[in-house]
Amino acid sequence: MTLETVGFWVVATVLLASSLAVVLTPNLFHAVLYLAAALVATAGVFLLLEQPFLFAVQLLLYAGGVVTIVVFAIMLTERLVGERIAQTSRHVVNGAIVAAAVFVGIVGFLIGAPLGAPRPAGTVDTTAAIGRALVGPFAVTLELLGVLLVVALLGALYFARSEE
Amino acid sequence: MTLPPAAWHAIEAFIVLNALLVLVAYVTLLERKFAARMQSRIGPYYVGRPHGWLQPIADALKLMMKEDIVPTASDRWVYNLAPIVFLLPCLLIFATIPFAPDLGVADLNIGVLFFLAVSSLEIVGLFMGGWGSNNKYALLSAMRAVNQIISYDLPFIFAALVPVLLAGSMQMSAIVAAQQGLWFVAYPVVGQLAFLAFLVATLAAENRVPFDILEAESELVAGFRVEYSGMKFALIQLGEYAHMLGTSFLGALLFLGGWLGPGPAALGPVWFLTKAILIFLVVTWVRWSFVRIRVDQILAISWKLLLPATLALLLATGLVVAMRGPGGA
Amino acid sequence: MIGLPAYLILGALVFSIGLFGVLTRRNAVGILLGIELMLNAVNINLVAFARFNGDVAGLVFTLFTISITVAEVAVGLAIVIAIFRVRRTVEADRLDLLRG
Amino acid sequence: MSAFTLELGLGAVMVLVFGGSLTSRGADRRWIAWLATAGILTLGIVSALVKPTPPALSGMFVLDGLAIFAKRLFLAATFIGLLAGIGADAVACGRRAGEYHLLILSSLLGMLVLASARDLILLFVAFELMSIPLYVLAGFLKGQDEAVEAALKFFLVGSVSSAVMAYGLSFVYGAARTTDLARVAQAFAPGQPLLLLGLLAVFAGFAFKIAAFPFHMWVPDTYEAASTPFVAWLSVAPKAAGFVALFRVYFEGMGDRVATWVPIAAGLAAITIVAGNLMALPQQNAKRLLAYSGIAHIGYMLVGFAAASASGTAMVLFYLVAYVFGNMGAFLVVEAVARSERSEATAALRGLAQRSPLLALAMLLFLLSLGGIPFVAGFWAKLYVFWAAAAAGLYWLVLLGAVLTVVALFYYLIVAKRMYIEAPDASAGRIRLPGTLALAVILCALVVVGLGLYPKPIVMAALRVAAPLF
Repeated sequence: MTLETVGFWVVATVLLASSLAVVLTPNLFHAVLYLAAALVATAGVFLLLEQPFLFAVQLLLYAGGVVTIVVFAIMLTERLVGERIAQTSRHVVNGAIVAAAVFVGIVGFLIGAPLGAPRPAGTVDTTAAIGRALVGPFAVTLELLGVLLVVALLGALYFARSEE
Repeated sequence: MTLPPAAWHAIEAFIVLNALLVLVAYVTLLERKFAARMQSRIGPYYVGRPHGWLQPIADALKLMMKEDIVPTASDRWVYNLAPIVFLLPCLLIFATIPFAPDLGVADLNIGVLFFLAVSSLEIVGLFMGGWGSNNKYALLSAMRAVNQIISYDLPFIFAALVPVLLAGSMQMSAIVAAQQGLWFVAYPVVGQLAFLAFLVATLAAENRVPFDILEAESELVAGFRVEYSGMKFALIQLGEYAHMLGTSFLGALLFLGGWLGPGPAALGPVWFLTKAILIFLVVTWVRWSFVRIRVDQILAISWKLLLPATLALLLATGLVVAMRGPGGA
Repeated sequence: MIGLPAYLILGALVFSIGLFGVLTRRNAVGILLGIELMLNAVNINLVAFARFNGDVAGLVFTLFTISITVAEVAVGLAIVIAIFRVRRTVEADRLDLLRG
Repeated sequence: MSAFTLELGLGAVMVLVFGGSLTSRGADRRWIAWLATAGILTLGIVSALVKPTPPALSGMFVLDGLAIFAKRLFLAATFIGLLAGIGADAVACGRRAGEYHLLILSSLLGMLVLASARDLILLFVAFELMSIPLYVLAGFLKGQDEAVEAALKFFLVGSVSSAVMAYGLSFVYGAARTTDLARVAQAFAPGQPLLLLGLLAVFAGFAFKIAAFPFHMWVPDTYEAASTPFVAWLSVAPKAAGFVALFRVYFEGMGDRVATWVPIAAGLAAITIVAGNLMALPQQNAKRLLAYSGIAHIGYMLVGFAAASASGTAMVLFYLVAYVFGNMGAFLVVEAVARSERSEATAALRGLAQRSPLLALAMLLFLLSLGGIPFVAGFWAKLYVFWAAAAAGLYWLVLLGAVLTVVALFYYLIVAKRMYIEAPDASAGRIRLPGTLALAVILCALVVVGLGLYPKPIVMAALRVAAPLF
């Protein structure tokens, strides 16, 4: 077993366990914490795939950003209600069946796919390559993303401010 | 000796970590002494006479032996884990800081980004503590913290990116190397402004006075850690100071030329430490000189002043770099 | 050595778990967390493909999906807070003013 | 002219609106609405002059006939939607007029780019840019329970579908080793199950955006709760954009492999037609009725998609034009009545012929067009779509569609009966409507009649732009 194999199994276990906990725990706040764990584990996957830049972005935006916003929303809403929100699930059996069917379906497609290609040697510096792609061929897409972020900010502000 | 590289890294990390813990302990003593001087007091004196040299050790021992209290109504699991989750990123940020050329755990090529990313995780531990305590003050403090950290993350990142742009690299050692001729703090106009913004954002991101509304003793007792005692309290305290120290190191690296200085290369770490302590002392100086400001003022400063200003600064830096042409310093 | 299929199956598992959360949660925030998991699976897929294909476009794609997700979450939680102001509930199946 | 003329122009309009809303205070901001409308009108005129250009951005961004056709349609729909909104009270002209128009314009920007995107990443970002403002706009009346609730539903379903779509795109990228759609088509050879999986998942995402049957649940709620001029626009423009993107992804450069999609699209078309029409039958709220009938129309368009041929695509484009004007017109009449009656029930339309003969006539035209009666636009649209499907051998689908068209006529004619045969309520007086709204309704009616009498130019244009896809 190489270090990479060990790392993969550790990260995969953490990721799957915390993902399951996200959808199963009755406590909403705990669910968010598990999500944070799952997101950090995903960052670990990126590290295993030798993408330190995406590792950092994942931590910064997802674990630092998304989790913070969600926690903030939970705190705010619970304070408005004045009680702890228990979260319940419904149609658990049906949901499990559908999710399992989707998984089996995906795996069915994967089995037939030619995926045996070995991992090519890592390029030296993907960070620079990403940067060049962002301001090169994907420059217009990046600009569009900028508009999208501004619009999302505008929309979030519109809802969050109270005028009445 | 032929150890695998991973083992070397582990040993290196172990040494850095322990040196760090000692350093953090003594930084608290430094702060107390410094504060005392500002107020014409003496500060810690008796333990380790004449100047309280053993005070941090005594403090640590005291905290370790204190009773560990867990509030009955707390979310036990979250409450107990919070100090560790809080401390971990605060220590991890040191992983990419080189203390001299080739002296550090890992000099990643995304060093600065790694620092910013990992330190953004600190908040998770913070609101775990605030939430888990099931205490009104703690929760309020955690909410304020979220507010403040969301607001000041961006200016902090933008300010830190100015040296990155000037150096053309996110690698810490490359940034220092680029300051060979001129420290970035001395870089005309953009350097000083960025350093100033960096300092202000640091104060806010570290929840230091005048931005310490989340632990505001007079309103929230001690903020999110109000319920913590004993070793857990010590861990949180350790985390805070480690983070503060880490940010000081980052500031010294980004703006003050890191280990560059007169004298032989072996003096590098000394220079570096001196500069970092200097930044730390500036922050402490602000802490003991200013009053706390209101929540809305804090947010207004960030969104209406600091954020646009740092963004404009970043743009200006981009222009400077573009006009200077690639490669030159 | 861990091959591409292992990463893809990991992604598929996370995606299915997220889908399960979306289907079963009653609370709007809970559903949102499930969606986050699904998008996380997308990122795992993209990075794994990019790495094994030796191509940078997938990494750029990941950056875009991550940023878009954050924007989406911000909008979604703002809606949740707005709905709380008027209704005091975020249970998806108590939201039944509009029906049929 | 560069390939980005329209997008840049729209960006300029957005900056103007943004700057305008920053500099002015006060509760009456009608002039912002005028500004935005005038901007879109100008862009519409400019779009008439735009000529196809070679692909820009190393092939990511194409301005071919299809893109130009679609962009003109989006601009026309947005122009009418904004024009109709000017008279509206609080939403489009009140204190938040700046936000309202910026959101609509940015969604439009997403559509414009979407019509030209030939790169998976650009496509995804454009799709999200189109969708996110819609979530906000759906809940724009945030003081009302129903509006925010509808926004939440719309948002949740929309985000799930985005996630599914992104998951599909990740497989498409992985199997094709590129994000360039032109090269994806080349990679789509037998023995690429991952590409098939990816395109299937992407299809599910599209089905949501165009509101095909099992993915439609957000539609009636959102339509009922949001402000009507916005809904009129929402019911057509994003759908049209979804279809254009659908053609891009599934047809462009696929050659004879398009046949893969026929069974899926045909099945989806069939259930969408059946479900949409049957669910429309019992509706008492005019907006919900139009929502479900709109779902059925998506089904008819999917019939043309299932034909998977140049003529099928062209006929869907023609159908889109007819649907855009017919459906918007119907919504706007409902809005006009609702403004004077404060009710969106179909009962409010009672005796409309006596209270406002012109409005009733316009509504009748729109209903006939939606129902597919000869000499209005909808007739040719349905006929052509069925024609193309028959040419592709999908006789059962044509038969099914024809049968359910009769069902649809039933509920359209009930509304007509209310307007023309039933007597008005005693309390109901004449309907007065603002000039801008009247103008919007008249424009829609003119197009519907014009296309019904002389459909040839649009049909020829649609055929011309659809041909290069195959």
